[in-house]
Amino acid sequence: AVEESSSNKRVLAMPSVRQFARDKDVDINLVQATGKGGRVTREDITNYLEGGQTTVEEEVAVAEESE
Amino acid sequence: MVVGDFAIELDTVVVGSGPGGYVAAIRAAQMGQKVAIVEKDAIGGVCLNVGCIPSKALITAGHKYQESLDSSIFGVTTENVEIDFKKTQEWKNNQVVSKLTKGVEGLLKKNKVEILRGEAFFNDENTMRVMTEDSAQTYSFENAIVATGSHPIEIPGFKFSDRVLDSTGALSLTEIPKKMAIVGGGYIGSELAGVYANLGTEITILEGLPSILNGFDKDMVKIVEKNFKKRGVNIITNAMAKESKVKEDGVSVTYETNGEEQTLDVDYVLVTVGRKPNTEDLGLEQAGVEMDERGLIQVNRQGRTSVESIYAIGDVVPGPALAHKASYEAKIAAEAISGKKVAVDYRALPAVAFTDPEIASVGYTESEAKEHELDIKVTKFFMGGNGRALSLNATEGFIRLITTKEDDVIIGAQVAGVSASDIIAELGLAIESGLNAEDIALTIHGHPSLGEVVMDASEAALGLPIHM
Amino acid sequence: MVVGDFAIELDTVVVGSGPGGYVAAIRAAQMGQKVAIVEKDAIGGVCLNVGCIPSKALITAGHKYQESLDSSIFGVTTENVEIDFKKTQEWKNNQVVSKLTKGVEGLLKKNKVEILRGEAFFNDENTMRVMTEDSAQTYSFENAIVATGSHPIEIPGFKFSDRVLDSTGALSLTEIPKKMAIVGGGYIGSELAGVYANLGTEITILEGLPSILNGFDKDMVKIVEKNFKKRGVNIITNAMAKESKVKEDGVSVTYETNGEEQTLDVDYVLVTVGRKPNTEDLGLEQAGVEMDERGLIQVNRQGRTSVESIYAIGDVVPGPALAHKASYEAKIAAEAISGKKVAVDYRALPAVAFTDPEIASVGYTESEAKEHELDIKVTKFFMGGNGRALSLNATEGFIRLITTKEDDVIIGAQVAGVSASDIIAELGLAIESGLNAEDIALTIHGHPSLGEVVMDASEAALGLPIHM
Ligand SMILES: Cc1cc2nc3c(=O)[nH]c(=O)nc-3n(C[C@H](O)[C@H](O)[C@H](O)COP(=O)(O)OP(=O)(O)OC[C@H]3O[C@@H](n4cnc5c(N)ncnc54)[C@H](O)[C@@H]3O)c2cc1C
Ligand SMILES: Cc1cc2nc3c(=O)[nH]c(=O)nc-3n(C[C@H](O)[C@H](O)[C@H](O)COP(=O)(O)OP(=O)(O)OC[C@H]3O[C@@H](n4cnc5c(N)ncnc54)[C@H](O)[C@@H]3O)c2cc1C
Repeated sequence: AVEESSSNKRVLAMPSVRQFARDKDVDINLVQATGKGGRVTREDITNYLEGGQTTVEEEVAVAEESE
Repeated sequence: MVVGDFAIELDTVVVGSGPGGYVAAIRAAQMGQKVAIVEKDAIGGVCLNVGCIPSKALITAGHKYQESLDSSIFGVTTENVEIDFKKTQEWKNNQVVSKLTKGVEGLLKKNKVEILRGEAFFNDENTMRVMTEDSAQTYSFENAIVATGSHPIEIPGFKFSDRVLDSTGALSLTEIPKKMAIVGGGYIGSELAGVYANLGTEITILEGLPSILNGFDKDMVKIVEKNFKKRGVNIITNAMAKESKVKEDGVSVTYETNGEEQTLDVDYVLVTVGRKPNTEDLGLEQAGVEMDERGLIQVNRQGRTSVESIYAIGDVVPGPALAHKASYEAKIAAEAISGKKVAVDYRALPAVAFTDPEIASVGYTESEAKEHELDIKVTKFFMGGNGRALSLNATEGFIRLITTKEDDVIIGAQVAGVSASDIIAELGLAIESGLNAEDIALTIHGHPSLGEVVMDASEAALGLPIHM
Repeated sequence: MVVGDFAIELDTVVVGSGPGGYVAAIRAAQMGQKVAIVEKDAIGGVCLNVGCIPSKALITAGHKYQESLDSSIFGVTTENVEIDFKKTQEWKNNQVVSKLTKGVEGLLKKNKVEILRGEAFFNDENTMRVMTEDSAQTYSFENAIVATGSHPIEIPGFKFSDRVLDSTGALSLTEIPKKMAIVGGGYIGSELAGVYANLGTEITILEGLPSILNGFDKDMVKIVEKNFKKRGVNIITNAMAKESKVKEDGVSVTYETNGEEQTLDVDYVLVTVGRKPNTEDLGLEQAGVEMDERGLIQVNRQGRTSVESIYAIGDVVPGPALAHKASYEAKIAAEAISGKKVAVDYRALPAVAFTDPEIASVGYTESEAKEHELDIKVTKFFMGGNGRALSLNATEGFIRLITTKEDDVIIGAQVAGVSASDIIAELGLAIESGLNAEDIALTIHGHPSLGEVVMDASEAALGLPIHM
């Protein structure tokens, strides 16, 4: 009942994001995750498609909450 | 029998109107297909007519009877508690099953799905015949979805009859048996054992394996067994049912256990040892559809069979024979036919047994996770620590969370306890969405509510338990 | 009274042991603080002793009594149904409340929180006295958390007595009143109205506003009102309670409605018009803690008051007076004191009324979303379309989803119906996690289960409803 992927660590992404990747013919396993808790976001997939995937460092800086 | 000469053209034909078929038909219609659904029996399939729904209705009736018999802990006393099982059946049939099946028929019509009454038979990969008693019509289709479901397995020595029942028979009794034997203690057998045990029947479960409810974790099953014992249910494991002899007013059942033969005289014996896909006499071979040795249709992640124009979903394809699996696959297949880039892609398929108490599992069990060599943390929180459960006088059971050691991601959960079927919903969503224990711990759960056990277990998984 | 000369030194002192205080104390201890908790009355505060929990216990008893009286739809009949309300109270007190409060006491000890019995009074921003009847001891603290909760408001003409009850009084009656008036139909008044109406009391609710259950959506309230009517509850809105006269064996209640005075003779009148924070006689002014005109303590997003060393949580700070809000704030304050960078940050604070049926709301209501000028879609799905609800004979009600038009993100949800308090859990998680309707629609929900309404509503929100 559980879908297998090549490694034991499964890609984390919301169901709609996984569907978005399929819609865009993107293998979500290749996309770098920048979302909270290591989740792949919709933007990550768009960025991947545009060939300009942001680095993890950049995303964290943006997402950092100012106290 | 007159065979229609001209094939009527359709986009998509769905064969079978169970939770696989009707959902597929509606979704395909919503996607713009011209859809027909073929049903030889009752709209709604096994699930609505003789499966999920009627069984849950009888379970409810059993609970109400028990509560009427004994609510003394709440200070409530009653006398002369009786049950008119014909009325119970009327309620089940007219207020529950019919309402739902009529509702489904209405939904099909609303979505402009044509309903074809009759039995479908594939001629080849693009045509099928639909036969009624006195007519037959050929249809050509662009795509077909096979959703013909499954039927109960008969075992040697137990030919189904008035006294040797399948689940359908057990759901439609109009008297409450004094004694009943149940061959096979899977979730269907166990749910029906619960129904009749609650209604006062003396039940013996004959289970071939070392435990009933095989597939569910042992510590959950133990709680169910304890309650069975309270109701006088006799569970005999490692038992081989050998033979049944129907007598005038009952049936005697012979079984073997520990190398010894035993005989049991009961009013009815119910056989629930498994189900077989309805893939025979359907012309599938003729159409070129490949099946495995058990008759299950092989499909890809879109539900497509070895024949490009034919899809299959639900109990006729591999995987657990569950209604929600059928409906999920239904949407995928319907959308795939309509050109959407979809695929079966779930991480969590819930399994629920509506026993006393309910038990439910979603995602990985502990042992599955270990088989996959995942580095996990297992956290158990008992229902007794939940205020809502206490106020419902229903403190039996627990929740178990399976999280990854590395980043606390929730990959599995089991719940045994009151409303486990409802509690599990939040956990399924968490697993599908890749949420971690902190995401749940930081979500405010209403107080008092059963859902708080999910939060409590998550906090415990993070090493910061408040209530344990 | 001897005043202790030497101050005992502590890291963190929590005042009050309700769902705010005990949770704060445990979490602070888990974070390495040396913690003491002061309680002048019963461990567990209002919620566990005279609030959330005992009310839910009596609600359960009311349901069991009603089910014993009438389960005829299931074919079950009973005679001579009686309730011994003293036994009901014994169950509530000994099996529910005590178990939970003892549990909390055990948890405090397990986490090495020192329990100080007595009344706390702040001397200044770093010391307080704890007084018992015959002694007093001074404590110095690095940080204190005020979690002293609230008490029922008394109104002119209705001095609390044996006949003029507050919620605590109504929860501890040992006889079932024949007639009862309830002044104030908020969720507390409505829940208690439900308890006694189910137990056979003739209830009149006097509500000052145009509707009971103010704050909940009108269409939810209507369903509750319909059920109240079935039980003979008389709801008088726009009614001003003016006076009560206690007589030998009852009380007469005078109220004004439509400019006319009316009088009602009842056994008891229950007044549930609101609660006031316990912030007087606590020395807070002396310590320099700022409060608003209603006595609510002003705090920042970490729960810190105007005094750096003093925090406040729960019913003493602004916001809805709910137990789960208190517990949430408790964890934030405890972690803030321990140096964690935390802040109150929730999108969804559930509100539940355990009426018949339960009603629950989380996140935005439709009107709140419109006030905020959000571009939203509103989707309603009825419980009657859910197989589990049908099999439970509980088809009243609906679920409403509030999603953003732009990207289907779930920002609010309301549920009226059986187990609404459980169904809402998944929706709270969805809102907190920023999930959208597609995420829920793609998550397999077990069949049959109440949680399927969440999936059905999500599919409907996406324009692809299967079951409507
Ligand atoms: C007692 C019992 C309780 C159950 N409880 C649950 C539960 O609680 N939860 C759960 O998830 N699952 C439950 N199940 C299992 C569930 O019923 C099945 O998994 C589900 O019905 C499968 O759906 P389906 O659409 O594949 O097929 P079915 O529901 O079996 O429907 C198949 C339909 O196809 C029709 N058909 C077959 N051949 C043809 C043909 N040649 N031409 C035309 N029509 C044809 C049949 O008449 C039938 O109506 C239960 C089953 C039983 C027996
Ligand atoms: C009938 C009823 C039903 C309710 N049902 C619900 C419900 O279903 N869900 C829900 O979320 N909320 C419900 N509530 C509200 C809920 O009880 C409160 O929101 C909650 O108890 C607030 O928690 P708290 O920790 O702030 O304070 P409290 O629970 O009020 O606890 C405060 C504690 O502080 C102690 N104390 C006060 N002053 C001092 C002092 N000077 N020194 C020492 N100790 C002191 C008190 O003795 C008390 O034990 C209900 C309330 C009532 C009355």
